[in-house]
Amino acid sequence: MQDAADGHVQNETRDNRSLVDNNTAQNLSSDDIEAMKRDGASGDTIVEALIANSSTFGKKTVFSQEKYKLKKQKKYAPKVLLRRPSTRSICETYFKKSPARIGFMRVDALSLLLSMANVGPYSDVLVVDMVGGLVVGAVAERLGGTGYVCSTYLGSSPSSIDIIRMYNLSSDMTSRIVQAPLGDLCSLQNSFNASSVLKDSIQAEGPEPNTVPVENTEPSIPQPVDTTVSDEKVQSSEIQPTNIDISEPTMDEQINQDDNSSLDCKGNDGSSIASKSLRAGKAPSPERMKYWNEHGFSSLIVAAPGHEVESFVADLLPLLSYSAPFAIYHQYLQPLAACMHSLQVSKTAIGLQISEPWLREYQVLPSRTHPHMQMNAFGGYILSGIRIHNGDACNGIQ
Amino acid sequence: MQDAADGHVQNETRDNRSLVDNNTAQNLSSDDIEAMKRDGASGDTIVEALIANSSTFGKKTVFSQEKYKLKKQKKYAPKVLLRRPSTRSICETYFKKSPARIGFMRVDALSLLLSMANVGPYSDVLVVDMVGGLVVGAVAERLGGTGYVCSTYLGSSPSSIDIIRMYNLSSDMTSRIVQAPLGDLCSLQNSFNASSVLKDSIQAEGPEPNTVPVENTEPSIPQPVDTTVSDEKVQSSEIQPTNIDISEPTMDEQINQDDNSSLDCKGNDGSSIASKSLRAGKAPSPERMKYWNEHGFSSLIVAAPGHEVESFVADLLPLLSYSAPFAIYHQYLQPLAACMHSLQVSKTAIGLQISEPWLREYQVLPSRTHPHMQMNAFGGYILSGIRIHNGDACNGIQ
Amino acid sequence: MMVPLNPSAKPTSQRRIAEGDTVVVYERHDAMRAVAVRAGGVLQNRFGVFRHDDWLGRPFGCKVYSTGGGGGGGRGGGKAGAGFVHLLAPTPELWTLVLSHRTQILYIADISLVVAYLELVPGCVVFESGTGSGSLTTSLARAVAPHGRVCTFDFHEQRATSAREDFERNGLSSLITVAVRDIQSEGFPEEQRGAADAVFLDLPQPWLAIPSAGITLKQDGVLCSFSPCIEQVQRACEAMRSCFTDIRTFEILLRTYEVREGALKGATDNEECNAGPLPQKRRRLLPPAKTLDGIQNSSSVMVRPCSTAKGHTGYLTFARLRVHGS
Amino acid sequence: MMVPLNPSAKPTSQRRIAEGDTVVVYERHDAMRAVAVRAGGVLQNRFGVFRHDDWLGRPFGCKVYSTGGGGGGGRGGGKAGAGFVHLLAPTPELWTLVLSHRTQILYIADISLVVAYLELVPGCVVFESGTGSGSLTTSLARAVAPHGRVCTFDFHEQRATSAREDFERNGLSSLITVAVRDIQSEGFPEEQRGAADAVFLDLPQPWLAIPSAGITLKQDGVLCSFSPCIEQVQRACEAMRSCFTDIRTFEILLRTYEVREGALKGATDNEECNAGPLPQKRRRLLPPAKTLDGIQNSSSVMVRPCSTAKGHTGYLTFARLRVHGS
Repeated sequence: MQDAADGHVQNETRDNRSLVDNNTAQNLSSDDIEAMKRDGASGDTIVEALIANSSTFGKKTVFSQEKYKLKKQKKYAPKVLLRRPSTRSICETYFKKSPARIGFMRVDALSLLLSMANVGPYSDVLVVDMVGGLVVGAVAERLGGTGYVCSTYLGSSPSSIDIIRMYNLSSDMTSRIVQAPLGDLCSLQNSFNASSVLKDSIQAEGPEPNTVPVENTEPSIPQPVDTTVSDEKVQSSEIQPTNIDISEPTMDEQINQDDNSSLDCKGNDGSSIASKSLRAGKAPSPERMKYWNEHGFSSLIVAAPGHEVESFVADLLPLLSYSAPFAIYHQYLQPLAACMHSLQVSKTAIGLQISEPWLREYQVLPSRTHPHMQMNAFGGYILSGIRIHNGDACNGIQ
Repeated sequence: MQDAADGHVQNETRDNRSLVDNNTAQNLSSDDIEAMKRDGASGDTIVEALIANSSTFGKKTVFSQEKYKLKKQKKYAPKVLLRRPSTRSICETYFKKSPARIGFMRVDALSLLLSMANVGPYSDVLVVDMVGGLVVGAVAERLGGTGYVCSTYLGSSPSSIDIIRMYNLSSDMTSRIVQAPLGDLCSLQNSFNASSVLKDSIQAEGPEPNTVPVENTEPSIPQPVDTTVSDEKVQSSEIQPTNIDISEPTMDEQINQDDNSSLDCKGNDGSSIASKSLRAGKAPSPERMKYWNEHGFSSLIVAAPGHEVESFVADLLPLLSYSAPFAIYHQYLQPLAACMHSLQVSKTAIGLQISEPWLREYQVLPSRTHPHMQMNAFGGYILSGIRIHNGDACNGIQ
Repeated sequence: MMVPLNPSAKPTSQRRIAEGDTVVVYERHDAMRAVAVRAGGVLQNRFGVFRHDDWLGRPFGCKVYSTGGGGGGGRGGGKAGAGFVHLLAPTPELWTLVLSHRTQILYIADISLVVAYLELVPGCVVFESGTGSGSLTTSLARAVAPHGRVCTFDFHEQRATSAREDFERNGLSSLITVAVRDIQSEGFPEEQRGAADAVFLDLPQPWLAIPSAGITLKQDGVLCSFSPCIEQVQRACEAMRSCFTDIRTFEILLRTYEVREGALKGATDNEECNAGPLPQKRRRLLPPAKTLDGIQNSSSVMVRPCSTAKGHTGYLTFARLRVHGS
Repeated sequence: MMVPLNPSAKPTSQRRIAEGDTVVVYERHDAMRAVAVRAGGVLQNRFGVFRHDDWLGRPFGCKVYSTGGGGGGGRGGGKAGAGFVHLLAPTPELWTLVLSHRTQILYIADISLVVAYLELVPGCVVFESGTGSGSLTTSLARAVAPHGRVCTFDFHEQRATSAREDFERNGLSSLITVAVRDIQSEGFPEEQRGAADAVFLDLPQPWLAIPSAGITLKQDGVLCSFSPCIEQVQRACEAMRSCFTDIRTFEILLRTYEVREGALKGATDNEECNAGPLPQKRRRLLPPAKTLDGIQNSSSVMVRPCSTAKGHTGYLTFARLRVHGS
């Protein structure tokens, strides 16, 4: 924003009473502008020419003048920002470009999910991610190479988590992302026999379902993230919540290659980052599965915005530690209400709350401060709560 | 608000770094305050004494000082405002004091209903009012003694419309309020035989169901409205949407008896205001019923926040003129969604929209402007639309 | 006639469209326009060509078809190839959606709050500045009709003339007076002292007009000032404090919801859930539909907020003229 | 330990409550408190008397009963007359609900947006002023753990001391440094120049601290300022414009919904609907239940927004330190 354009409304003597709305104020025709473009004129040059050729610009108020200028600048001289990817920028970009792909999850809703599920170092976070990997990536970023994010899925086919490729994850962080079918986790939970547990989980480890190659294999020299996704992969994201066009957004955020200083301290706390052919989404090791069976996951995030979540959650909740928090995202309110009601009745969770974040951005400028005129009116609903031990006998698990 | 308390935050030198939180700052005990009250000290006197006896008041910032003062004033010296009743003040008061009684209908939602249903002079407004008469009264106020508001109801027992007694309605305005069971209106609509029409409506006119005596019989000398309602009447409001306490609010808005000047021009445009034993909620005359059958009502408002509205609206819509707008209020979203969907499928209405008003109040004070910290987060949902002629043959009615 | 001044002027199921009527041609929720019906008149839109003569004598709310030529792309409709529209009776709400925008306009949420908080009822006299596109003016007229009056002022000559024409066409001339006047610098006319039950200001510097508004209002009358920016509100509130009481500032937004026949996927098939995964390569090559095994559908009407909405229109500050001696 | 600094420190289903642990005693959604477990300790609340000794060795998330005496009014529960509570493992979110309010605190919506927009990840160094009640501080610590650091400053000595004690008790001391310092007048310590990935300000006059925040941040680091009043935001933004870019101001609110097993009344009984009304006097005397004829009930889970909510907490302004040469 221009600091020069400080003109206070109250000191204005110009107003628009003499402006006649006849569309003849601009003497530069669109042909003229096209010609300038062909001659290679810069956007800024075109904006200046437009101002110079406007018969009414001088009569406009300072406020209107600036509005005019900004409008023309936006059209003819758009600015491009380069910035390293982060949960914030990735979520904002997807929300803007292909919101259906991420189930209309706005960045404030995603942030709330991470808080409500207490995601922090050494967490073992169970995740159902049917929003393309947005949540899995955000959790991995917060784990910073500690703990695990276990992405689980229904049936036999894992959900796509392609979006994790947009994150600037080190190999260390990527190695903390595992995938396991819900059936395997449940059967483990239901069996008291440790050997059957191991058998099941070893079987699961074989094929490495839906392993996603991570382009970014050398995090110490960050690469621009790959912005295109092959058709095959788009097709594989079969459990999309809605049927609208889910073309991949063009990420305008890219890694700022000249700015390693601030990256150094983050994400890869000095540990090994050497492995070259790193893959995200391996099956967890049998030992890990056994550990989770005994200790439970530290928290749960569900983002399945096209699904009934009630029965889902009934299967997932027993996989958590007692006292573990959970957060369930949805684009519709009614499925969360049904889920909340059944959790209340079953007495398996407390602290239940459905909340909806409401985010508003403001224009703060001298004499013209107000909320943005256009807003995203909806960022999703969240059901949060804490798993409890619902038995009266309280001396052991189960 | 005190104009004197203009102290700008940025010029402060005092802050609260030296305040120790030990609850010993106030030297006046609650016994002292009680004693002052017994001695008949005014609220303002007590507030001054509290300030004088606060060891920390002088060290507080101007902002904190004022906050302290306002808090104490609210507790010990509440102010009472006298004002003539209007839709605005009646709705605000009920919403604050017994929101369940009016189905949580906030004043902005009520205002929207009136706009969306195009309530104006000479309107014939069909109303389902299960919010105690709030809507019927508001429509009557807008009609100003022209047109009609026809309050209809399910089954054999009319809903209570006691709240209309809170409105400052002239006899002229009150005479425009009629009540008729939905069955009578529907049977009229279904019969092509004018004589059966008349028979039915005459039958309905007999007992004058639930006629509400209007206290305010001489509008040229406005009286304070009656603020208490007998137990019997509270009991009769049987179709309340929820079970919470529905005790009558004490209206602190009253008619300002010394201010007839501004009332003179309003509400009773010079027409006859002589009839003494005026009653609201009579049955409509047979002629009126016949007129409505032929011409249709000009619009519809439904406020049945404890009911399924889908089948309701299916019965009501045929009673409207073609092109007549309607607005349906509800405290739950799902019933409106179901209703909207069935209207879409039946092609009986267009311009369908579910909207929810979102109202926010601001504190505007020098250096401390912000939205109110506490808000009413919910004022209800509204489904609006326009009845259309859904036949392809378009030359006659039906 | 948008606001009927006698009972026979309102559109009922028996009142037919006649020459000279203004109808609102409804294509879609967000595609409407006002049309003055005249013999021989023609409306052309993406659904084809519509002859006004076909509309005469039909009731408001009816559905009319295009006459062959250019039809194409219609909205389904019974007759082969012909598009259709609905003809609606104009209301202040529809007018707000079809009027020509000469300025930023107020929409239904702000308008209905203004009418309620100004406590307008039939018979009131209300002053407005500026007139702008006349969106609010029309609703003010309905609120004070049949015997009240709206006096509206705009400093922009062309705008005032256009508004006057609109009001004329909509049959509101007897309720609304439009004058060209710069209320910020000249104030409301002196001779109107104490004439107004309510005053509405939509001005860039409302504080300049507030003293004059105070003079023009009756005792206990209500003032409203609409401003998009908070700085305008701050200065307006400051200007109000000397003569006005009960100063309250609001903001109102309208959230809209979208409804669809929904089908959430279920997750109840536990046997499938327990089966081991098939080799990953093969799965990838299956078409999406085939991989949805183990998922049941449940169907119902689903509703959720629309994604985009007006995030801000402006702040509404209401204040009551202080009664002498109170 | 609220934020585990090694895998074994986290509360799992096999980790049992031990002496010295802090547990959150949950009575209701809006009634919780933090309790440090010690041998022989006793908790008394409206549900009765609870002996800490009964808690030792049980898993977090368990339900514990009061020991007879004073029980009464319990929440149902199996054992006759005994009340119960749940013992939860503390998290930053629960801590925000149980901490002692020494100042106005930030709640989960603002906190989670701050952490996301400051782009905090493990290893970051973040500066905060003032510490206040330590509500945000705890979440900042979780975000930068295990190897990052939170440096928090408050000019109020007693407050800093209390916060330090809280962090100590919650096992956060190795992540958080609390210092007594008036950041508005003194700025952040000179020797920390360029040390911070992010700076958070919650100060009455944030503009005074913004130049110092710029010096303390790394290039491209993110600043956030929280203020309840718009005037503070306006001055802060003005102060940011010289050294910061990408200045954006947000407000975040949380709307909560209530769920109940609902029963809307239907309106399908048309025969009843067509019957003439009974005499009105008699109807009035019938008890409410008897007059509900003609009305059917349909049952489902109903959900609607809660009536009251926080209407405003504050504005969050984020800005990025301009990189030299950009």
